Order: sequence, then structure tokens, then C-alpha cells
Amino acid sequence: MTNSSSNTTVEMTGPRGAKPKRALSPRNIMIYGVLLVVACYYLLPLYVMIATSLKGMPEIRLGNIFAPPVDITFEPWVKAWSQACTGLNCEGLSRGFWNSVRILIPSVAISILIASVNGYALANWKFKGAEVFFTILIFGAFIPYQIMIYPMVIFLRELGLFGKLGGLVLVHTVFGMPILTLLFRNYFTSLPEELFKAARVDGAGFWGIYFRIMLPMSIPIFVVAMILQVTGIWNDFLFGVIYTKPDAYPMTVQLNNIVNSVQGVKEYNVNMAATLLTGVVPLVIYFASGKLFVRGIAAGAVKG
Amino acid sequence: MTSVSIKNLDLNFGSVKVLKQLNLEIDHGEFLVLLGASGCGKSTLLNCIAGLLEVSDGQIHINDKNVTWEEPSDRGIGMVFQSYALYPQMTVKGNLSFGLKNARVPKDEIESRVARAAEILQIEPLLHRKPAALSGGQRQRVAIGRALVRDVDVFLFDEPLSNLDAKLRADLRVEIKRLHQKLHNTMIYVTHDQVEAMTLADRIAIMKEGLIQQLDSPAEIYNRPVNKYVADFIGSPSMNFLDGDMSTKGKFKTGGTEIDLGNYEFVDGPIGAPVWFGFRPEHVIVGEAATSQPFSTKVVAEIVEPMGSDTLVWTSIENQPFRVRVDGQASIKTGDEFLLGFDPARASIFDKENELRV
Amino acid sequence: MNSLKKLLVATTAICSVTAGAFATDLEVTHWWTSGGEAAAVAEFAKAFNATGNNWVDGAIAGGGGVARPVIISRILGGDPMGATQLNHGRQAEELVEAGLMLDLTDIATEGGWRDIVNPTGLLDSCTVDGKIYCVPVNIHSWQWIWLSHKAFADAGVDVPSNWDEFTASADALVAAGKTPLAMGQQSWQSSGAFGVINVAIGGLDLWTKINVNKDAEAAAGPEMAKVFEAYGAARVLSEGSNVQDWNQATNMVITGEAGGQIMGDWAQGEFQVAGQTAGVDYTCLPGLGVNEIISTGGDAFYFPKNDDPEVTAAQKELAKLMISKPVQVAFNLKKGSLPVRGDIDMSTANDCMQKGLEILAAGNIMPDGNQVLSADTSGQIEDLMVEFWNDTSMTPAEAQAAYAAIIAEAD
Amino acid sequence: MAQSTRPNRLFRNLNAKIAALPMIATALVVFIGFTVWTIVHSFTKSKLLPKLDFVGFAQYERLWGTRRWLVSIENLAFYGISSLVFSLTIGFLLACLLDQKIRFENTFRTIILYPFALSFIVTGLVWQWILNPEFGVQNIVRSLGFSEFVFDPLYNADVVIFGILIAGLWQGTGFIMVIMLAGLRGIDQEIWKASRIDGIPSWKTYIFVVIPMMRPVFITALVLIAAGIVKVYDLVVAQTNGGPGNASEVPAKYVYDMMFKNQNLGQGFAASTVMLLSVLVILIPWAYLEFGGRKGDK
Repeated sequence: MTNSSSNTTVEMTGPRGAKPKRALSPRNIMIYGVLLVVACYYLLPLYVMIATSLKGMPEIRLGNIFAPPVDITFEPWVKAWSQACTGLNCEGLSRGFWNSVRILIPSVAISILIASVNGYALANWKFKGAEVFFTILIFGAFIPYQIMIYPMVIFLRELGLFGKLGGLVLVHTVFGMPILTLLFRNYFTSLPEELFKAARVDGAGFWGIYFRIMLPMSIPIFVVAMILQVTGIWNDFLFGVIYTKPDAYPMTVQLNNIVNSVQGVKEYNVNMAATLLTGVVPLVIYFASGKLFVRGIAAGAVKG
Repeated sequence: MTSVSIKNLDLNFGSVKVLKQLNLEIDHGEFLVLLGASGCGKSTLLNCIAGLLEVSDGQIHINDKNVTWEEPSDRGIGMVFQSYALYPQMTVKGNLSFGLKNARVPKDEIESRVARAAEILQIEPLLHRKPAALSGGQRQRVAIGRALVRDVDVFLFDEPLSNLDAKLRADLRVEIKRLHQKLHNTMIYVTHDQVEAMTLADRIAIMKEGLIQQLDSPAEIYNRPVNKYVADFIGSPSMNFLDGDMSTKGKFKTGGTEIDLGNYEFVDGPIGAPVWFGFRPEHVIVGEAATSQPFSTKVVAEIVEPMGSDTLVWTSIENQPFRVRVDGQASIKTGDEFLLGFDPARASIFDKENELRV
Repeated sequence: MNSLKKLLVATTAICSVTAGAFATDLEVTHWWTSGGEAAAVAEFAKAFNATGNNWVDGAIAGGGGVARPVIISRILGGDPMGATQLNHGRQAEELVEAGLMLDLTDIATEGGWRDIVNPTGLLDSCTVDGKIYCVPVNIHSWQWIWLSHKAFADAGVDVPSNWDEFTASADALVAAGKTPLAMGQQSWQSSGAFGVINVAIGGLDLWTKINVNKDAEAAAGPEMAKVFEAYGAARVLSEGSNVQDWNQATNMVITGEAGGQIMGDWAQGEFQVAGQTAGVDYTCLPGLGVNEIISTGGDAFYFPKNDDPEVTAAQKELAKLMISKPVQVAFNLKKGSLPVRGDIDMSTANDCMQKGLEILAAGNIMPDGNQVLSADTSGQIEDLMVEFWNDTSMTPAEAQAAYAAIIAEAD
Repeated sequence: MAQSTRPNRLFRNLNAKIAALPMIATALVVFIGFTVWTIVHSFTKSKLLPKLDFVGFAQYERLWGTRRWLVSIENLAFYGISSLVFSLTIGFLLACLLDQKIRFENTFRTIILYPFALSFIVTGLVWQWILNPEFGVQNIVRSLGFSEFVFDPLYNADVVIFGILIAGLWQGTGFIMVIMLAGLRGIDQEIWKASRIDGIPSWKTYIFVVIPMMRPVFITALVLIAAGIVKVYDLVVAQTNGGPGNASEVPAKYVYDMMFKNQNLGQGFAASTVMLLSVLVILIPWAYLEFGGRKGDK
């Protein structure tokens, strides 16, 4: 028995190996069945949007919104993008799209830059009172925007930014700050403190450490923050409707105007094409970023 | 009479073979320790026995019953985990009785089993506390208690002491030994700590890469390791190995030094091939007494590591590092030249080609 | 819509060639986005562009309820537009008082507005402390019901000539699968219809007592109870009318799906765009055919104060233009509203407009709700009416009680 | 030996303080300053312009005497409680399903979460279309032969809030599911092993062991949903615009309409102050539980 490296074959009767599993066990049928039904429920609206947007109006009037399009036409898409009217402006959603892009780029860049520096200061350069301000900031994330809308109008007017792009960028920066600061603070806190100490011993200052040590190490969290902000700002409606003027309306506001204001007959196919077009940007980001998106919302949420 | 018997067990994770054609027989009342470095498959084997992992091929019998396809709870086992795995929202009593309640054990029966387990483990005062209010040691006692109340013959321990600090670990180790002596259950215990293995086990199975390297009593494993891996793994500080050959029958030769193997017990008689000559540091004798040993030589102390009870001296033989464990009171200092000697009968010699004991 | 767009682009292009460097961009906000309305706005734009300036259209969809907040917050927010539509009346009161609006008294005096604007009440609504701050551009009267000839023909009954006949024919319409009364879901529509029924059933005196003098007792009184009963009856007639926007409801009348719709004279534009002829395809009854009267609400343009003198000049230019004879004619024909001056030839106007002009000339006029009630009170009444309209469990008596409470609080 | 002077306290970490200025300004000016400003003005009779013309609690009295506001609150309470219950339950159940070591887990998760990337406007509009009785679900079911079938939540004042709930849940449950899934994955695998050894069926393990262990996750999810609910605005605007009638009004819309449409700022401020209070009612106990317990000084 001394050497039992045991490659001898032993005689076996009865069950051996893995318990045979039926692929169609009741448990599996239940799990996959429920998941399939759920998946259908979640996919249905997307499907309906796509199907409707590819139909002509006669087909819509006759038919079934769940039926696949028979005569596929891209006319509604063209119309939604470049011809749909709000009032006298019949430039379609394209105007809103470019407005959104114009709002998006500086808002995302500035809000992330400021929040990351804030988070960095909070994580590594604690000063007296910092936590107090931070606590207020986090509480601020829960204050209903409605209570701050009007003073913000006055504030922007006094700064001369009302109705201007800069004003909306400021609003997005301010209201995006709590969650982003939290995100960055938590991330920087999780980095090894020795690194920061070593850099200080090496004589690097506040900005030096930020740009040369922290920034290069934090690319993932910047990506997460970007996903969070791009979807958030793109999907914003309230600020867009209050703090911009009609020719600068972001896509969501313009979409609502196009769909909910009618000239004669409602063109459901154009409406759905417009709705899809507005949803495309966040959807693309979502599908492309996959796990990072999940990580972003989970980090922003669970750690709160 | 076997308690647990494992026959030709295979376990694959995808294309990775974690356990390979493994056979193991464990007697009733035996304390078997599965020992090995992390990733050797020892915990995997334990999980297979518990039924927490589905085996790919082979059989598992517990108490002469083929349980290969049985649910964990029907295998007649109890298990204790490294992270204790207590149900945090229940009291100690709740933790002990939850499984029993679920199995619809009568209420007074539950009471008496819980009381007995609590008494054995001396956790009566803790019964109404929640796990969060317990120390690590207390938690692990509760976890053992949870296995105890199941009234089973086989206990499985998955590195139960690894989350505890050194002192508690030593205390609880003794406790487990006492428990085994009292209950006489079969215990299968996974650890990477050789002290635990040596102190607790009736037999130790040393595992590497999904294979059992050696299954033997602790003494046998210590004295007569079957291969270089086992020899190196067991013992602290680990065994010295001198690189040489046995081209002259009955003699080991490394560089200019020749050691007469004298009373060494060969497995199949001496071979004329390159070998490793293994010798445990604690079996070396230094100073005047060394001259009385079959082999002795003069060496220089290169590094001296005093550890209180004893001192580890680093030296070299034929430019190969050689450690010597000497008494803590010995007065060897760095740079000192001293005499060492040993009896080659206590050595372990391994064929350099297959690293098996010769 | 497309042709309209081309037209605008074309005119803009011509102007930019002819006028070149003198062009001042003037952004004009309004909420005229339906087909007929947009065509009317284009008349303003065309005329303004012809002066060498540039009309920047700032249409805000969703009706006055959506657009007004945008307009006001922009004025308050220090980002004023060049000119903006507002219903004249009390909506802009505070903006004027806060000194945010351009004083138009000089051009009004110069153009003799006091003499040409008819009825003069319109100009009074633009006047604060003796100064004029807005240009009334049209008269819109709520007091109409629009009837579909097709619907009544399908139901095999004659087109009614008053409200009573209309309610009497409802059963026949229902039997023919029609909705007797089309009504959009937006609150201002049900509230407007209430005002119309109020005048038609209760008479002008009662209306004045309540809306002008804020007599809560009258609002709670038995005469008003009759109005609420009639209003409740109208609610029953509109069952099955699920559309949101007023022009969708009008469309139900145009297609013959619905028998009629109580809506202001702006509905006229929709019939026109649909190529229908008054008296042939549809009939309009002022004052529900009971009490022929015209309310003289309407739209006015305000010109927020601006630091740029060039903009101010352009603003005054536009103000003069809007009240000028040719623009008034062109605009109002498209819009389906009545012109604000009595001295122009509206002979090309259709049947319904002619009726309106006659009533106007006869002086059967009343002020509009917006002129006598604050936005706040109007809003409260709107909320009440739309709730009543949609919540069939609310009895007319309950609604009346709530109504009286609002009037008692009104300022 | 050089004497190093102790730097002025204010200037210590000066760069950090400068860097934190935007945060400090936001916290003080926007979150505190604006809030206080609005609360103060809610006691005035500001109409179109904010004026410090105090009228005591008159705005609040009117608020609670206004049917539309009461409807809004009722809707909010109903929508809030339903979406809390449903999204926590559905979110958790879906997370449990995905936690069963299933194939295509990523695909399913992606499908269930994607609506969360969409704006409420898009969500509202697509569900407006699906629930359209002329073309949508009602029409389909009728064409299958059930000619009396009625499903027109967006046009029926009694059930319109369900129509909004369906859309809201469609958009938001995926998010809750992801949080729950993260929570489930955070549970020590050995707990599962222990319960299998104890022979506890997995549904029982979920109820008696896992859910109690996930209490913090549930609380976080609850606070997030609750804070989101109070802000519900876009969805209603896009889907029903408050209709039919006022049946689907919500407080956020009441505030907006009062401020900008009815030109009654004071009333809007009072309503938004009540919104703030309702958030604090949720937030303060949570913050107390979450932070108060651990740090006694906060």
C-alpha cells in the first residue's frame, strides 16, 4: 500500500461518472422557458419599433403592429431623419442629433474632468471639511431637480449663460457631479496608497501625481464614467427642455415634439423611426461596452 | 471495512483534467488528511466526495453504498468550510438546527442533538448569538457543530483552520483531534499545512496535479518519502538535496566527496545512475559527536539563523547549499568552520530521471 | 408642409440676395405648428423677409401650454427672442410690469392703431399704464361648433342648426357608428368647450358675472347648474373620442368619423387645408347656434426688450408690418381668424369667416377668458374641466362646487 | 539647521482645495443655496416673477386643496409602491434565474438590461404605440376573435397608471436585476455548499439565507428606485402628457406646469418643497441606517 499512485482499474458496478442529466428536465424547461418569455417581453418594443419603422402607412393602418413588415421601406427613416417637422422646421431629427452631439461632447468632457479631480482630491488629499462637502454632494444627488430648476434659471441668467450651450454644459456638470465624484473617489481610494506616497516622496505635487500617476492608471474608470455620462446626457429631457431654446433642443426634446405634435395624420412609422434614431446612440454604446456599462451603473449604484 | 471508497475517479473542467483515475480507500474511524500545494486537486476531491461537484467518471462509495449520483445531503456526511459558511442572519442555534428542521427531524430530537453538539464543542453560552457576534474560533466551532448534529459517520473538513491566526489554529487543531478521539468518525481533512497534517492524520495523502503521490502514515511519509516531490514538500526546513551519482555501487558521489551508503534500505537495490541524495537538516549532527557518524566532513557556516529553540545553519557541501538544524544553544557563528556528520541510512535517494525513491 | 418649407427657403434666399448686409435676424417664437397655422405664419415670414430682414422661425410644438413656459423662461432667463406670440390678456402682465417688454406706443400712435383696431378692447389688452406693449394680430373666437355633413348624412339626419338639435341627433350618430362630439384630451380643449357652453346655455350676463366680477355665488347658483348639466351631457356625447390634439379631433369631423367639435375658429384652417368648403362639406355655428356671439380673444405679438438698436428697429418694423392691411388679410385668411382692423376687405373670406365678421360688425362681442382670468386661474379651471371630462364618476354638481371654489379664490 | 515654518492652515493642501472648489461651490450654492431659495419662496405669492411677498402657508393650503395635486400624489404613491414591489421582486427573481449557471447568461442579461440605456422619452413613446388601442395589443387580441377585449390603459383614466407602470418596469427592472445579480454573486459560495450539505432546497436557501444576507443590496436598490420615482417626469410627458384628463399627473409635472405654465411660481415652489420632504422621509432613515450606525459622530 505504500505506493498508491493508483492507476489500477477497480471493478465497478452501479452508477458511475456524472449523474445523467436530461437536457429537458422540468427545472431546465422552467428556467429557460421563463427566461425566453422574459426576453420576448423585453425585446418586443424594440422589435415593434423596428417593424413599424419599416412599414408604409397603409400597411400600418391595416395591420398588426407585431406583424413583420411586408413591403420594407426606408422612407420613414429618411423622413424622420431629414424631413419631419416641428412647426416650420422640417429638418427632421438630424438637427436634434447634432444639437445633442454639441451638448454631449463638452458636457461629458468637462463633467468628467472636474469630477475626477474632485474624486482625486477627496481620496488622496483629505482636507478638513472635505467630507462635509462630499456628504452634501451625495445628498444633493437625491434632491428632486424640480426644487433647483428655477433658481438655476436665475443663476444662469445672471451668468449670461441662459439658453446658451455653456449654460446646459454647466447644468450637466453640476448635476452629474455627485455620482461621478463618488465613482472616482471610490476608485482612487481603491488604488494602493503606497503608490501615492511613493510619488509624494519622489517630490511630485498635486497635479503631477494626478496627471502622471493617477490618470494613466484610471483609464477603465474614465471609460465607465464616460459611458455613464454619455447615456445620461443623451437621454436627458428635463434640462434640455428648460435650459435650451427650440433651435438648440437636444434630440429627446425634439423627438417628443415631433411625435406628440401632429399635422393631420399621425405617421406612426416616421414616429417609430425617429424614436429608434434617438435610441440608437445609447444602444450602440450599451451593446459595445457590455460589461463596462454594467460595471458603471453597478459601481455608481451599489457603492452609494 | 471501508468507510469511504473512491474508484477510478476522473474530474474534468472542460478540457482540464483535475483528477485523474484516482483510487482511495478510507477505513472506518480513520483520520485522513489530503495534503498538497494549492491547485493540486485536494479540495476538488473533497467536494466530489461531498457531492458538491459532479464527477466525470468513476464511483464514490460511502459506507458501502454507491453514492455517486446522490445529493450531498443524502450521502451521510457533514462538512466544515474554510469561511465557516454560517448563515449570518440566524443564531447559532438556528444554524445548528436549520438542516434538521428542514429534514423534518422531530423537535425534541433536534433539541437533544443541538444540546449534545453544543456540549461537546462547549458553545452552550453562544447558542443565542448571531455569527457576527462570535470570534473566528467560535464560528468554526459552530461550523463543526453543524456537521456534528447531522449525526453522520463521515466528516469532511475543507481547510477549516486557514482563516484563523496561528495561536487559535493550534488550539483548534487539538480540539479537532480530541473530537476525533471521542467520536471515532471517519474524517477527511484538506489542508496545505503540513503541521496540521502530521499532527492530525492517521494517514496522509499527498497530492499533486490531481494524483495521489503517497498515501501513508505521517511517520512513513516523513521517513520514507516515495519521491522527491513528497520529500521536498514534507519537513520544515525542507530536505537538502545533493546532486550526484551512484556509479560506484553502494556509494554516492558528488564532486570530490563520496558517501558510503552503508545501511541504506534500497527499494530495489542500488542502481548505477545519477541521483539526488536527500537528507533532512534535523538529522545532521555537528561538532565532536559528528566524528562518530558514518559520514562526516568539515564545512564553513555561511549564514546562521537562530530561531530560539534551534538554529539553522546554512553551509555547503561541494558548492551545493546544505542546511543544518542545530540546537539553539549551539555557538556556531557566521564564518566558523565546523564539523558535520550523519548516518546515510536516514537519507532518501531519488533517481534523477523519474525522481522516485531508490 | 414640404411645399411650405420650400416657399420659406425660397423667400429667404431671395431676400438674402436683395437685402444683403441690412438683414437683421429676428427670432420669432410661436406655437403655431398645425398645417393651417403654419401656413398663416409663413405669411408673416414672407412679408418680413421682403423688408430685407430675416425671419428666424422659432416654432414650439405642443400648444400654448408647452410653448409659453419656454418663451417666458427665455425672456426671464435673459435670452429674449426678437418677438413672440402670446395670447393677449393677462399672460404677459408681469413681464410688462417688470420692464422686460418693448414699448410700442410710438409706432402705435404713428400708425393710429387706436382708430383702426376693432374692437378696441384688443388694444386695451395690450395696454399697461397707458402704454402699448403688443400687437394684436387676429381675433380668435372660441364660440363655434363645427359639424360634419358627411357624418350626418351617414346617420341619415339633417345637419343640426343649434346645440339642442345637435344633442337630439346624437343617438342617430351613435347608431351609425359615429362619435357625436369629437374632443381632444388636452385640458385647454375641454375647458374651452366649457366656456362656449357656458355662454350658449347660461348667457353672457352670467358669464360676465362669474369671469369678470368673480362672483362665486353665481358660479354656485342654479343657472350655472344648468350649464354644468349641459356640459355633462356633452361629456357623454364625446365617449369614444380618444385623440389627444385638437386637430386630430377636427380631423375626425373632416373625415366624418365624428358629428361635430366645439372648437375655436382656428379649426377653420384645418378644413381649408383638407380642401373642404364651408356650407358644403361642413357647417359652422357661432355660439353653438344658440347665442350668436364672438369672443375677442386672439393672439398678439410681444417684443422683448433688447440692447441691440438694430434689433429694436427690426422689431418695430415687424410690429408695423403685422398690423398692416395686406398682411392682416393674407394672414387671417390662412389662419381662419378675424382681422383686428375693421377697415379691410375680407370679401375673399369663406362662409364661416363672413359669419364671424358680421357678428363682429354687429358688436356682439365678449372678452376672451384669457383676457379676464389669470393664467393661474385658467390653469385651475382647465385642470378641473379635463378631470371632469375624463372621470365619469365626477358629477356635474361636484364639478360645479369645485368650480365655484376656484372662482372664489381667483384674483 | 533650517527652521521649517508651519504653513498657514488655509494654505495647506491648497491645490487640493482649489481642485475641490467646483464641488464645494456645487454643494453650497446649488444643492443648499438653491434649495433654501426655493423653500423660502414657497412662502410667497410669487406669480410670474419671484417676489418676496410672504403669505405664510397659503400656497401649501392651496396645494393640498387642489385635486390635481392630490391625484399626482396618489399616482406617485401608487406608482411608487407598485414599482418598488414589482421591480424588487422581478429584479430579484430574474437575477436568481440568471444565477442558475445557465447558458447564454450574458445574452439574457444584455436583453433584459438594454432598455435601461434608453431615455424615458423613447420608452414612453414606444409603449404609447404598443398600448395604442387602435393598432396595438387591444387590436391584436380583438383580431384573434375576442372582439370585446379592452386593453387601452392610456385612454382609461382608471388604469392609465398601469400603462405607465408597464413602461417604467420595462425600462428599470434590468437595472435592479443587475444590482441583485451582483449581490448574489457576492455571496460566499461556501454558504451554498453548506446548505446543500444540510439538504436545504435552493428556494428555501434563497428565502431564509440569501435574501437576509442581501439586505444591504435590497436597501440600496430601494433607495435608488425611490429617489428615481419622485423624479418621474419624462416618462409621463412622453407617454400620456398627464392624460387622459389629469389621471396620470405626477408631482414633478405639477411643479413644472405651475412654475412655467400657470405662472404661479409660489405654488410650484411649494409643490417642489413637498417633493423634497418626501425624498427626505426616505433618505434620512436610510442614511441613518447606512452611516449613522457605523460612525457615531455623523
